[in-house]
Amino acid sequence: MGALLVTVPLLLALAGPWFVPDDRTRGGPFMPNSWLGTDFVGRDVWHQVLAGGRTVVLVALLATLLSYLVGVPWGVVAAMSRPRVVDDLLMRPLDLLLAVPSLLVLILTATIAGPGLPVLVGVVTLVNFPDVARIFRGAALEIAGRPALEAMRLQGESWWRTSIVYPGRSMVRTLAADSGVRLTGALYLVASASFLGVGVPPDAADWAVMVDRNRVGLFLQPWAVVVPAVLIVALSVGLNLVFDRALRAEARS
Amino acid sequence: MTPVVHVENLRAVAGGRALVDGVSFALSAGRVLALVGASGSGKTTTGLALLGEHAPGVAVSGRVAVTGRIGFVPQQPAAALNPVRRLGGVFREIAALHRGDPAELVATALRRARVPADLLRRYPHELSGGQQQRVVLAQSLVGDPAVLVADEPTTGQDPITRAEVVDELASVVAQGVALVLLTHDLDVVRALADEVVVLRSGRVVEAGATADVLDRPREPYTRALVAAQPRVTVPGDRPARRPRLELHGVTARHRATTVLRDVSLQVGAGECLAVVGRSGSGKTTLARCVVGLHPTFGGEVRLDGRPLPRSLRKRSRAELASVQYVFQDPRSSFDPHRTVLSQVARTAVRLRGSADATAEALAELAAVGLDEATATRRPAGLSGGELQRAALVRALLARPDVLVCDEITSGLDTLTQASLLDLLAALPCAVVLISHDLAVVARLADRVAVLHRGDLVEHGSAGDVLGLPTHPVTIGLLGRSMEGTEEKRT
Amino acid sequence: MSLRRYAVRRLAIGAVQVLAVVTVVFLLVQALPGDAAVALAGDNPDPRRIGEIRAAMGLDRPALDRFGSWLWGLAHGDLGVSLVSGRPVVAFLLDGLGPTLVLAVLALVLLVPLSVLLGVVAALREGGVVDRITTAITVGLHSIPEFALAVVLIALFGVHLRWLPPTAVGADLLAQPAVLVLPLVVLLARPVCSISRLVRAGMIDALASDHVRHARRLGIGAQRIRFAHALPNALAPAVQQVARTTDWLLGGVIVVEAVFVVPGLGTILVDAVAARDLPVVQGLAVVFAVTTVLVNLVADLIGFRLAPRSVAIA
Amino acid sequence: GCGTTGAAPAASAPKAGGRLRAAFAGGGAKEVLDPHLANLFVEAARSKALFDKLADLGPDVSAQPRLAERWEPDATLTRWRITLRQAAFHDGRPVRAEDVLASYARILDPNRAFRAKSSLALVDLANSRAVDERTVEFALERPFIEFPNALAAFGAYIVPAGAEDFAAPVGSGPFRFVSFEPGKSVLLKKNPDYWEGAPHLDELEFVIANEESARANALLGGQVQYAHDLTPTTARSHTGSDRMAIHRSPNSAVQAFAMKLDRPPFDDRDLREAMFLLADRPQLVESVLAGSGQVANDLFGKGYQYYADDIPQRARDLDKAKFLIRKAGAEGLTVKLDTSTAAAGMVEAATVFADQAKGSGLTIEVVTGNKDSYWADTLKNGSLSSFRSGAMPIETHIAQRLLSDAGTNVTKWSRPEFDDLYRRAVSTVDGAERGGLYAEMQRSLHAEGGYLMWGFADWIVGASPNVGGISTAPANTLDWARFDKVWLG
Ligand SMILES: Nc1ncnc2c1ncn2[C@@H]1O[C@H](COP(=O)(O)OP(=O)(O)OP(=O)(O)O)[C@@H](O)[C@H]1O
Ligand SMILES: Nc1ncnc2c1ncn2[C@@H]1O[C@H](COP(=O)(O)OP(=O)(O)OP(=O)(O)O)[C@@H](O)[C@H]1O
Ligand SMILES: [Mg+2]
Ligand SMILES: [Mg+2]
Ligand code: NI
Repeated sequence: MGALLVTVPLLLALAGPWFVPDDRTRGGPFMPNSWLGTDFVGRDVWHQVLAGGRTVVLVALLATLLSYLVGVPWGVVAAMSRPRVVDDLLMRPLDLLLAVPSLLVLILTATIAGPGLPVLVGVVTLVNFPDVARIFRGAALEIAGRPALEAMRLQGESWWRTSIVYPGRSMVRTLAADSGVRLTGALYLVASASFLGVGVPPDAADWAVMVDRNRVGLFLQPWAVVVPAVLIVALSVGLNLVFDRALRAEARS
Repeated sequence: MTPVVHVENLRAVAGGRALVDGVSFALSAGRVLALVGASGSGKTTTGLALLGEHAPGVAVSGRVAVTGRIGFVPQQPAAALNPVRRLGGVFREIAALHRGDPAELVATALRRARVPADLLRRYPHELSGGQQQRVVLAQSLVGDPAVLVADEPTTGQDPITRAEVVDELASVVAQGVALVLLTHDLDVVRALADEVVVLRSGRVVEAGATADVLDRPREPYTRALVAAQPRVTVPGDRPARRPRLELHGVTARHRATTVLRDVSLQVGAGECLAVVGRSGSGKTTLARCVVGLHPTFGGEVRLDGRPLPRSLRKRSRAELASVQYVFQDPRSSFDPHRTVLSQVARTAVRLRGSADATAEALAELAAVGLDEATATRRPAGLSGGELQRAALVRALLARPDVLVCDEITSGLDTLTQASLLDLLAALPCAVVLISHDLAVVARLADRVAVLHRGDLVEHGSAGDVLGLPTHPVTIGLLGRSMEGTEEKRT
Repeated sequence: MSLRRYAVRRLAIGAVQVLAVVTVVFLLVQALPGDAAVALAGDNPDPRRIGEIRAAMGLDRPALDRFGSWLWGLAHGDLGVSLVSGRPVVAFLLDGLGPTLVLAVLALVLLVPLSVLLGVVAALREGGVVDRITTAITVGLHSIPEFALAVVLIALFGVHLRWLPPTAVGADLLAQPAVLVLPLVVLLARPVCSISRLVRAGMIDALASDHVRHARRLGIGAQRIRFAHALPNALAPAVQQVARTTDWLLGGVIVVEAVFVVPGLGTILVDAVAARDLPVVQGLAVVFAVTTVLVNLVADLIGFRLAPRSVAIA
Repeated sequence: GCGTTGAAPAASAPKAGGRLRAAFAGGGAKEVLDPHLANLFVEAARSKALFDKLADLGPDVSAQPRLAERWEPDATLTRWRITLRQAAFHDGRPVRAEDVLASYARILDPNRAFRAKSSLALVDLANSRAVDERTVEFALERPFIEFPNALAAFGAYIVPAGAEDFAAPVGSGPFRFVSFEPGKSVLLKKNPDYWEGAPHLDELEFVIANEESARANALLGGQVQYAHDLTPTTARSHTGSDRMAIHRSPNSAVQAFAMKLDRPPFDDRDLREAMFLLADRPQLVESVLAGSGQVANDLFGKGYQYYADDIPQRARDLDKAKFLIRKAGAEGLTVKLDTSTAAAGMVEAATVFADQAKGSGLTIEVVTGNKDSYWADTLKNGSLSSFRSGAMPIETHIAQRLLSDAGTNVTKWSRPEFDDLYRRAVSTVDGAERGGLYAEMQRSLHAEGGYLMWGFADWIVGASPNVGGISTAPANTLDWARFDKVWLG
């Protein structure tokens, strides 16, 4: 079930752009004259759906990935560092970032940097990574105190094994439990950014943007909203179900 | 007297393996039955069956009849107390389930378990291990149970606490409660039990009156169990040797509280120093200072006259190899995701650059009775005793000059314990042995150090300290241990 | 009392944090393209006029100078006046605080019991149909942005069925509570998900714990076990999430405010950023930072109550 | 024609009484009641309800007398005598010549930056005077036949002399002030003594709803009776609905692209013409304006006074455009088109146009900029940008945007001979002759100007079907948002 929910949107997102014809025609907005009708500027909704998944998935995935790439080492280094000053130096500024409402961060940074996918990825990462760092710092603190790690250090184990392999393996569960929700959150942020008019060009071919921009035509031509929205929800629910299952399987082994 | 507990042909099966196989016994009010046997022999499974419970995946059959209410004191009392609730609230809740004035019921239960009433305002974490045990006991006593099942009530307790627990249980029994005692501690059995059932791999090996079974065992297994039990004997003096490990004025704290104050000690090459003391007296902290896991201590630790860096990170490979440590809790000191063998062998690889570490590790594991099939499993597939031995091999593969062993015999049955002690006795290196069990200390130690609330209160040759104890704590520890060996007088 | 000392220390750190946030926000707003004069001139950007507006607003003074005098005012409890309209910033904050507080308080009052209930029910039926359906619905809702949910709800209940007012335009929120129903539903959709999932996970762990098993053996009834023994343990992780949600609710929920026309702090923030009205943005930053510090402090104090052991560790 | 479409016809006979709630987009921090500071539509509508100007723009966007009963220039066109109508402020004081002079003096205060300042800049206040209670004589710095346009300028309202505090404004308009909650609502009640006759409505409340969907929903839910500025899509969704009548005001806003003439590549006349020929205007109108508008002919002010109707409509001619691009040596060139969401439809138009340019040899790359500083940015930077403008007299459009020294000359159109034509036109008394001059100016703009004006957007207002008297004059003119003429049926 979960796998199916993930596969359809993912396939559409990844392969879709190859099936978009080059000479796309334009008609009036919200016309029901083709399969899924037209959107708010008269483009074929089906073509937009094909073209618009890659950015959503890419932005959400990249931003989530980047949040982890920055946040996990950040938190782990803070937790494992011997001079506790390092911990403070790393974590205090993040508290600060958490104290500025994410909305303000989103509006300000996106306004300063202007729209564009890299900006959006950056902003979503910026909003997410302090939280990631905090969670993984907590996890790493617990791991750092484990006798198993102390035993490895007594064995003279390499830095690689004590600081990367073992903590990494031990944090897989935390990571899996966190990533489903975080990815969903990233998808949501991308969509909200469009509503606030930051981060994405207002007529980008992007499922999240489509939901926002086509909502005015909900009564005339619902597919322009419904199809991308359903795809996003299917992707989120599917991913979470898959992660849930993986977690249960991991717990059993 | 009609029995209040009647068990007939109890079987527990999990995954096609019988955990408990045809166990039968009966018990009347005011009497004590002890189930003894090695770790994994089915004691807890039987105890749970009395409560009508079983672990997930275990199928229980047979007849279990209990007249009246049954109370249970689980193996780890700390885990049985809700960390979020104050004690008083829970007591009131339990009392409300029974007839009678709740305040009266609680007061009675507390008195019977010797819990001071002013503890009721505390949270569980604000109690010592012994107090936690008594609180759990008191909870079970609210509303007068007919039967009490106590699972390993003395494991990991120091002799004084252990004696207190025994006293409490004895007084409860004196009030007419039938007690089922699940333990591997034969001293406790002698002190409390009227009858003994010896289990081995889920089967009853031997059963009968305590005096009969323990003093005149019929079966070889029982005989071995009893014979393997060490006694506290005052050892003769051995000459002091050149000091190898020296501690000078070691002072350590956990955050604001000082847990070790100005401790100075020496251990000679090939000597065994035993560190004893009540629970929480700072023994583990002392060990961690020595091995470099508690780098913030004050004072100095020297090896062969040269100061050792405080922190593990600053120690060279040779220094790491020369001081090794066996953790108090073996299970948590292994990575659950890798096989035991691969983890054990790493010591030889990292600290001695051994080319054929795996073969070396296999050989040493075999020497302590762990075959290859066992060693290539992950830690979850090994029993506590097996893991304890694997942890010892892991440390020994470094060929240390000083080996620090923290409580490595608690939770083991006497047979397994005996084989481990033999191994330790044969070691060429200096050993720092932390133990609650003075019988073990007496068997191995050349010198004894007694800690009390972070202070070194007594330090000398084993003969002097155990033979002529001067500090009240030592006398207390020793007295209780001696007492424990005396048979129950009824 | 160590908890009190802890709270005082946290408040002191909090004050430093507020200052830092304000400085960061000042720098960020300074880095935005255009200034209040440009924003005000709009589609009539005659450079001469922009220059005049700039002079009238005092924007020709150096940035450091303006920030300094603003800080000086803050130290005296004066948040300054809006560049554009000349109204005191405090008046803006008070205008926006009312609707924001009404929404936030009502949302929280509903959120906690609702998500606890959902989490507990799902945990009690772990792996069952009820559990899986709740998971699918909650995760689905979690990924739908508020505006999409709002569009559907308004179209259905506000416009088509006419059961509820579609917006709160011009309404007095407390006098006409009906206008709050749809905004609250939309506001709650996402947090209910995240918190109920945390409660569910905590509850599953707690129900499997030794102390719950022990409590059962002592004969304590099933309901008491669930709510008095397991639940307090399950709540500890959820409290942090509730704190973050509170923070979010108090920080202005722009989307809901915009779609339902509830002019709260979020609307003021967006307008002030668009107008580059620095004193108003700064005033809002102060309010947001202070609420964050306080909310987190309260959450930690509640957390200590729910996990008393952590006091000993901290 | 009538722009009103809807199933239920608006109540035909005017009826007195009732409170009308009108939803407008607001501006938060920017909102004020000071009519001279007004900037937003909602502020303009409120100012109109509370105050009067001397003149305002009629349906053809030419100045019509309001508080001024009539105006007469002298022969030099530098002295204008204005006779005031018999009117009174809400507090009963009559509107006097001093009030007019004081209002203009306030607007022209060198230390302030009111919007009407540039329009009134040519008034020589020192030499202007009040002839009597109801007659003002204005001295101008140069001859100016279109002076009434200045009197009708955005924000040139007459306030009582000495008025500075507008917390409870007093004006001469059809409604009196009751209460104001910034960012939320303004409540007004009718002024029974209004000089043009009392309004039908008893009360008028302006409420703020920034989201277009919120305004539409509030109207559908019966929470407001008038929703300002709706999208064509909303209009289409509810055409024929019994809950919403749609009122369209044609020619309310022009949609365009602005090319800068002072820098490459659009300093080349051929390339500008190629751009004119590339645009597929009907498609732009259909896709971007959803058909709610008309095709434009690169000229401002269709249907307004002086509009050059006789210039033939341009149509797309890809081949000729390609040829001109090659001729200009611009083949393979990529041009950045700056746009932003500062105005509705600009970004969409930019992408549609970029699509239309595909295959022409010229590549158009759409760059979306910051919306809050967009107009100031595009005034200086870039070479091609999106442009949009509301209604104003053609003369004003020229004066503000096309003279060499104009303040907002986006296209950098700078021609001494054009400036000359303008100067001649505004000092020509004869109407036909003046018309000829305006036609000449428009011909040159059409041929080689920098504005590619592709469409005129309808202004769309929604109202309850029972609201009568809504006019369809272009936005920003006198009859737009005329709530004193509206009634609840
Ligand atoms: N859920 C289970 N599934 C399969 N085997 C189990 C399960 N629970 C316990 N066992 C096995 O049952 C056997 C008996 O376990 P039990 O806990 O009764 O031993 P015990 O005598 O109490 O040992 P100890 O002294 O270590 O507490 C052990 O070999 C154990 O590995
Ligand atoms: N991480 C810690 N943080 C705070 N206090 C600690 C910590 N570890 C131990 N302590 C405290 O330090 C004291 C000494 O602890 P230690 O573990 O050395 O005792 P021990 O003698 O080994 O006891 P046991 O016999 O129970 O193992 C105890 O009071 C204990 O509560
Ligand atoms: Mg057991
Ligand atoms: Mg210890
Ligand atoms: Ni008409």
